[in-house]
Amino acid sequence: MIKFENVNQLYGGSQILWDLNLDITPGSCVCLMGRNGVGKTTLLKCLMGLLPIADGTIKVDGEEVQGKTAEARPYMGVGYVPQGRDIFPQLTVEENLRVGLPCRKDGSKTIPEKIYELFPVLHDMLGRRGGDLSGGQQQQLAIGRALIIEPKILILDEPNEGIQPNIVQQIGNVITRLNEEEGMTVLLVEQKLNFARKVGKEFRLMEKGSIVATGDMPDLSDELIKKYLAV
Amino acid sequence: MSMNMLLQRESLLSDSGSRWFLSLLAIATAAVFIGNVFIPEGSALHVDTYTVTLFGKYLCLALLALSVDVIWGYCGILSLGHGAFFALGGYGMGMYLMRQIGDRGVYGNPLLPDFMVFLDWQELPWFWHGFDQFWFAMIMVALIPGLLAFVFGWLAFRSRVTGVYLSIMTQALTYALLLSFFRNEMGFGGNNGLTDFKDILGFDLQADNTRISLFVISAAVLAFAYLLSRSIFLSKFGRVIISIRDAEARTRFLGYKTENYKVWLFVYSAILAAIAGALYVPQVGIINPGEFAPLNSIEVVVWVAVGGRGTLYGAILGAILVNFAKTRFTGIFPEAWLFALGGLFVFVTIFLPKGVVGFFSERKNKKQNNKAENVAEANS
Amino acid sequence: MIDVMHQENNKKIISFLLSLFFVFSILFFTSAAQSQQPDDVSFNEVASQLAGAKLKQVAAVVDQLTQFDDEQLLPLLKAMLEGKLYYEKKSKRLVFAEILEDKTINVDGVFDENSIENVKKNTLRKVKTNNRLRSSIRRSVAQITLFSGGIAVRKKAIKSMFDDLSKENVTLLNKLKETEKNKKVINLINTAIAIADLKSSDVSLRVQALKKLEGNLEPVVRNEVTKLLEKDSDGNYKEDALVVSTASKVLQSIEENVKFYGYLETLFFGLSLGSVLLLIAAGLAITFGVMGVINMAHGEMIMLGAYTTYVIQLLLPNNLALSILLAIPAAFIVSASVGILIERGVIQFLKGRPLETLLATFGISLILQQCVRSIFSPLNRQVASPEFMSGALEINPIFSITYNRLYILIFALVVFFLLQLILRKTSLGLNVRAVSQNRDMAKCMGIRTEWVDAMTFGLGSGIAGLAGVALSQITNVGPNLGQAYIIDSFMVVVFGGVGNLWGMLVGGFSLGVLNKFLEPQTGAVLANIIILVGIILFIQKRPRGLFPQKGRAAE
Amino acid sequence: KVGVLHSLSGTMAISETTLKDTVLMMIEDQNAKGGLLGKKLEPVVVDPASNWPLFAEKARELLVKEKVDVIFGAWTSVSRKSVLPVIEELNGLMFYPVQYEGEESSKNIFYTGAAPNQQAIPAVDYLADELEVKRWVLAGTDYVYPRTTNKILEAYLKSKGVASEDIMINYTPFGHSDWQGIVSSIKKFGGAGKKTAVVSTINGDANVPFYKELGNQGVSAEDIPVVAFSVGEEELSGFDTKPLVGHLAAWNYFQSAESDANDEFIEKWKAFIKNDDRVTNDPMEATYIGFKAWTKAVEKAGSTEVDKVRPAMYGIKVPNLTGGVAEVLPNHHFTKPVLIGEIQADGQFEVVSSTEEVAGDAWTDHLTESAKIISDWKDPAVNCGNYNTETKKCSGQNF
Amino acid sequence: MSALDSLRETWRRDQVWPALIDDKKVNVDKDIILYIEDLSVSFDGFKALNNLNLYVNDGELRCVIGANGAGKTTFMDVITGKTPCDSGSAYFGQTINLLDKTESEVAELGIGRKFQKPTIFEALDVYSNLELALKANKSIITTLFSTLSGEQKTRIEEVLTIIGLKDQYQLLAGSLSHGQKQWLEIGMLLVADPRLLLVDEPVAGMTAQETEHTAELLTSLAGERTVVVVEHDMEFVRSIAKHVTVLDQGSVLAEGSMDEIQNNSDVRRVYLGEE
Ligand SMILES: Nc1ncnc2c1ncn2[C@@H]1O[C@H](COP(=O)(O)OP(=O)(O)OP(=O)(O)O)[C@@H](O)[C@H]1O
Ligand SMILES: Nc1ncnc2c1ncn2[C@@H]1O[C@H](COP(=O)(O)OP(=O)(O)OP(=O)(O)O)[C@@H](O)[C@H]1O
Ligand SMILES: [Mg+2]
Ligand SMILES: [Mg+2]
Repeated sequence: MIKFENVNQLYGGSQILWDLNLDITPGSCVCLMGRNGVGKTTLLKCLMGLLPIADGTIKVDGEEVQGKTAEARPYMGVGYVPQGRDIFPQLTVEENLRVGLPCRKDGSKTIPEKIYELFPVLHDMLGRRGGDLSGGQQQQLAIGRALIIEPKILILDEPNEGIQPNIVQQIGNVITRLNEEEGMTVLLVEQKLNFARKVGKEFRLMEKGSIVATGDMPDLSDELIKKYLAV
Repeated sequence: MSMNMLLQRESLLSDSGSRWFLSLLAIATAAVFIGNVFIPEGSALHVDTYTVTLFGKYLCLALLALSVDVIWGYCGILSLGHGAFFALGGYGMGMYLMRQIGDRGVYGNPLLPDFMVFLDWQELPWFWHGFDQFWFAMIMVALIPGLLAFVFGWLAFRSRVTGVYLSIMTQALTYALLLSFFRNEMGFGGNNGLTDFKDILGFDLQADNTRISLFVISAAVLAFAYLLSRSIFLSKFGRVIISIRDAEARTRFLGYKTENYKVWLFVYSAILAAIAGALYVPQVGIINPGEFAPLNSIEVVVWVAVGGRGTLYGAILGAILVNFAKTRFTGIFPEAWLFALGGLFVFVTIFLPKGVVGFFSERKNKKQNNKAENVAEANS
Repeated sequence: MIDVMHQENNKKIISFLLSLFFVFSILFFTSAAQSQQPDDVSFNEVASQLAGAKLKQVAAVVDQLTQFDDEQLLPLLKAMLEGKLYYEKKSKRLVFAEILEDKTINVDGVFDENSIENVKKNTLRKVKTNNRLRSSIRRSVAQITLFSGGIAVRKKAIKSMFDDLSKENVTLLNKLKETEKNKKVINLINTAIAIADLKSSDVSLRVQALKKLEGNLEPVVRNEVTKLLEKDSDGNYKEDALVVSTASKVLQSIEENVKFYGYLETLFFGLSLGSVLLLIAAGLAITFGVMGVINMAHGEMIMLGAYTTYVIQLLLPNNLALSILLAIPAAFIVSASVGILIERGVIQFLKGRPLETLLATFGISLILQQCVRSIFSPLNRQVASPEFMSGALEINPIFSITYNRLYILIFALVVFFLLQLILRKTSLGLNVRAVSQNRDMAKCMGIRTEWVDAMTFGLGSGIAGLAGVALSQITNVGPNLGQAYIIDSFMVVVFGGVGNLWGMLVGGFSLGVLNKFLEPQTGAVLANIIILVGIILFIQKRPRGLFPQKGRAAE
Repeated sequence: KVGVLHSLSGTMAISETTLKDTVLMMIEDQNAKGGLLGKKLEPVVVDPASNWPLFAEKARELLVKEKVDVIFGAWTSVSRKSVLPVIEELNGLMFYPVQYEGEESSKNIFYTGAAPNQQAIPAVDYLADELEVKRWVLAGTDYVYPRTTNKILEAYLKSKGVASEDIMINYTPFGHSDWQGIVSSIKKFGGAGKKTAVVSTINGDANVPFYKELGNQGVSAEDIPVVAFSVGEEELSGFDTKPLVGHLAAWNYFQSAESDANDEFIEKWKAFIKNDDRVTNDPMEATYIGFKAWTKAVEKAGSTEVDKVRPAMYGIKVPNLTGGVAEVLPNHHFTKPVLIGEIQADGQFEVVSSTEEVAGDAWTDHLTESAKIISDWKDPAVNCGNYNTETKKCSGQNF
Repeated sequence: MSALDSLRETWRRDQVWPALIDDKKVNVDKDIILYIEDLSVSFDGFKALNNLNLYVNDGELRCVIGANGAGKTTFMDVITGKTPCDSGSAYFGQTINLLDKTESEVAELGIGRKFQKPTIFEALDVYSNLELALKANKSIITTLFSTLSGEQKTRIEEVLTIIGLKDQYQLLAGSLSHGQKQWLEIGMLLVADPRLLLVDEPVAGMTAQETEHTAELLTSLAGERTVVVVEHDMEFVRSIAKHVTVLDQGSVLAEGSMDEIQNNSDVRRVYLGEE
């Protein structure tokens, strides 16, 4: 579904991704982990076309995407929940959701009820500006917004940052449900082991801009954790 | 890891840009001075008074650009009305020069300037008193614009007017002043402004010696203002200013009264602009409300951008470059100079986002990087 | 010294008396002559004296002519009014000539029916008229057409008689009244008769007339009534006490009305100024307010719209109304395309550097100005107003609304609401706002940001073009047009609150109205200054304008 | 070498470009006739860009760098005031072609446009005598020329017995575009039963909206005529003049003037500018007169040196374009006829009144201070631009 | 009040001169450093804080938890002078009214704050960021002529070590990763040496180990200083908290020890869920 081959990326002079290889199969739920600053967000941004890569190829659904603009991604079925949420602050909650509607395959003009079922808060706050919501509410909105486009692949960058525990659970449940019931491929960047263990089916560990360990979640040993995640 | 982290900090003349700029300024000033005073007319190296005055004008405008860079480049306050302070400074000087005319005016009135006589003013308005004294006029040159900047800044920054709102307000300020000074009732000569100056401190303004002196003084003031500004920005004060530019709210939470910082920087900058204006007037021989025109102020910002903001010498370079180009273009192809000027602005903003200075320093960095890489490769 | 003054005064009095006598005698003779035609000279003979006559002679000839009851009189006078009466230099023959748009001349003989061929312009000379002559001719024409013309003509004719309510004229009016059906005309006649009655010797008639004139807003009425209240040198009223008391009551009622309509008028002026501000700011509210581009070339977009109007009018010289209507879409398209070009060519490279856009667009504005100067010359261009936009809608004699302002007001509102509709209800509107708030995220939601940028900038510029069409109707079309409005438009946007269209609406109108209410007190210059200072102070109170963007995100 | 100092960009370009072209045309014409003193004239055109300090700078450039013999230039009073010290310092020679407020007579400048007594006062006389105007609106843009002119007119009208309440004075900012309120108040002022006229010193761009508003509010020339001092053919070419027919202007020249010299001039102009629609106007005639006078003086002096040309100027007579003769006076002004014209539907003026040549007066007699001052650069007893007849001295300026 | 009255007023011996009260010193006689009483804030009619009452003891480490949107950040905003409140009072110690102070005055009083979203000075290097945050006289003149004393330098280096940015001290703060920025901001709090720390979600985006590290740090700070922590990471809260306050819909829902809270059914319903 998603394939990185020898991807390198630089910010100005400093290289962030080093010959990165990543392969995610359809229907899987992959959890990407690593210390702060190893380049997880950078990797996702490259995938979304928000950052140019120096060389290598990125494929989504077997198609190379480097040549395509960022705005083509959602049409290919990639939904993105960025780190820090990036809500449109002056748009109302409803407008935030509606923005993604044209990307839907079915061409529907209304926001599907499913979103409100998943996140009832959003329904209560439809008329409020996105920027006024509290952090947790914004996070829910961000996920809801990504789901609007009916993605085949859902990419979440630390979705639980600053979310109250019961919502974290809910989000976990939602991800699991989407993955299991609808067969949505999920790529999740997460720091919290508990959550990663609960939700993820597979894991990838990252260090210094490349993937250093791959495996199924149960195989994530304390040793690995100590080596790659501990400070 | 030791205590010498701080040793890395810049000092007043540590960067090459400053050294370059100051030496260039010194050399140019000396060259012009020698060329004008010691090299006889007719020699190819002679610098005529026309050129001296022209350069003197450029230096004043450079000082104005510097004052804009001080607040825009370092504090992020885009003032589209700095021409107002410049012009006020100019008027201060103009009033002094006007009073110096004394009874040599057309109507021979010892007290009243000509424009008041023929519009039937009976006595000198109160705000004209004292301007016959040079020291008083010079104090006013700094005081009035400084005060205006203080009041404006105090009002604006205290109520947290920021960004484009502030820019537009500065524009409104200078526009309002423009309209006011256009009014004849204001007592500043209306549209015609102040002109016909005779002498300054007893020296004949038309005399070559006076002109070259004014030029040298302008250069000296510019250099001094540059060094002063630079030392300000090298201090902790400068870092506070930069942090205000980037995250004002955060700076406030650290306990800095950001509005005070901004006000004082604004006042400082306004006074620089005013001094520029005061030096400008005796060299060009006229001050009129046209100097308040908002477009002029915008142009100053453009100079700064062309030169490269946030470096001080960039602003100066930009001012001189653009004005020089303007003089050239209007001479060579008057009909097309707006095309050229407009094109220049577009070009610079797109291709030289950090201005001319930024372009060169980037090139230099690249070279150094290449060198470093070469060294590294050779080592490995 | 005093002596001289005396003499001066005496002179004046004498000359006044003389002229009074002169006027009376003319009145007497003209009216007397109306019935009895001089038969010693023919109309044609007199008329032909017009050829080559000096101004003073022309006046005398015209005087003579009006005493004829000739059917050629009216066309002749009308031609003189319209400046179509010429004579051939050599033959001194009178001709009607009309110089057409395409510089050809259309000539007709005055006394012989058949048109004259092959006349060159420089062989013709105009029969001289001037202001004063024209107004007396107009008066004559009015009297001739009193019974024949349409309602408007009759009204005009009656009004022109207000200054000259001799017995004969009053009888004429009375005669007209018998046959007249139109109510307004009858009212006007009544007014005229009442004014005439004010001068009657009968006190009760005067009082009656005064009562009839109560609340009447014709300026003559006010002047006449005021005259009744004149005092002599001892400070006593010249008039009968009853008349004085009625007159002062009547005057008071008139004054009240005048005051009321004065306010109404000022209000309208304010709204109309506001509508201009609204129009010029509307485009900026998009490019600056929504996209965050500090568009210094906005004024030039307005200018382009105005020039488009000019060009369309050149193409359609004979159909002004159509050309204005066509200019609306055309100006939109022209300005929008230039806007899109600017966006694609320059602004797209300046993403996230809003202040740099100021510089680049400033450069562009210089270039555009110079372009226009090179193409159309630096001179102002002439844009004519179509029939439906000239003149005024007269609500009463002291309050009328000029059509061009009225249409512009309506136009501004229509543009505003269309804009509102586009931004609120279409996907473009949503996308624009999304892009301006978070470009990267907008991309990730599948919005074609580049396209949206171009469209938005195009929309803003196009609207500026529309403003240009409107401005071409009230001010000059020249290369400096844009510069004149750029500051105002920024002011309105900022005053209203960046990014808030309603703020712009309220801001524009309130600035306009405020300005117009200040103007009579302070003069135009000071009013402007006061408003500017007012805005500066206002922004201190509300640092983000009248209707600031709200919420945490705005900080 | 002939310097041309007219703005080709900025706000004044509208008016000044035409004058630049006029000078170029005159030079071309002169060169076709074999030049001057056997040499071809060479124009040096600079652009002071409507920026007043730049005028001074460019004047200096012309005199110092280009070493021109004469400068034709400036339009606004400020620009003239700005170059004046430079020209005096460097002893240059400049011809200033626009009507202005007077109160100046520099040794180095010839004023070929009208002084107030050559435009404003005759116009007012015409209105008062011919049209029997009793109430006056003096409307102007707020700057020195209108202020001075209106001051002079006010004094003049009062001396003729007009009461203060019959004079309304109104000033507007440059480029004023919203005239609704002012026109309405003029209308009210004029509705008081006495014949009213507007004397307009409204400048430049503000005229179009002003006249448009007049037309729309139904103020016709027959009700309230407007006589303008700054509206000429050139300005009218930007108007739809149909609603303006009958309004007046006072100038020393109109394109419609009937003389052979004028016909020739117009023809040449149209050919030179390659545009049949271009019009001629008063400042062009002033430029023409100035240029002719200068060439004559140069020929008379046999040199282009300023110190020789200047004395040669006095008394020189050149035919003007309206059929009369313009004489150079010792006060550096010219004699000019005053014409009053009415606007026609085709954008031209029809002369309705004209005077004999009037001598230009540098210092008006209607202001107390300036009434005492005379200017005479020929009379050795005076030999200055501002001789105070009371103190019998020249003031310090204009040595 | 007449002039005489007001004059008389000044003679009263119990009169406390506002100008004479030492604003800089916190009076904690009653052992309570922060009083918040009946505080209400609403935005466009929405009550973000609804009669909030909260007392924080001197030297305590207090955790404030609560659902997203409960008003935790808002309450910090009010204390630090960022958001004006509708009604209620907030006192720092016995005497200092926080509501009439501006942000910088509040900071000068010794209240430091870490934001939910890290905010640092991106155009300055890490070292300067810390330098600016140093506890010092922050008036203009002193800033203009200030140099770092040896003590201050040592302090900055200490902090650099604590926050693990020793090697990056010359880097522009803007180029740090999210987590690093978080640390830098904590570092800025540390050098400022405040009396009361308001910490909004410090461990968001940190790994488990870093979280632990932060927990240690905050615990060590308490005692001498007072720390109020807002956090959603329950593990973290559990590890540091003795006393926890739960907010919901703008007012206090529950207060007590961690265990009490965890067993509170209301809290479980609205906040914790099934853990
Ligand atoms: N705009 C930028 N310019 C230069 N360097 C950058 C920029 N953005 C990020 N970096 C650097 O790239 C590296 C990787 O950053 P990234 O945000 O991808 O980390 P991360 O793995 O997502 O970390 P975290 O868990 O803290 O979110 C960091 O070291 C950071 O300093
Ligand atoms: N400026 C504002 N305008 C409108 N509503 C606001 C504003 N600020 C906050 N709110 C609302 O107030 C409520 C409280 O917000 P607050 O940020 O204090 O929550 P929080 O407890 O910090 O939540 P989180 O844990 O998610 O950060 C939220 O519902 C939010 O939508
Ligand atoms: Mg990240
Ligand atoms: Mg929060």
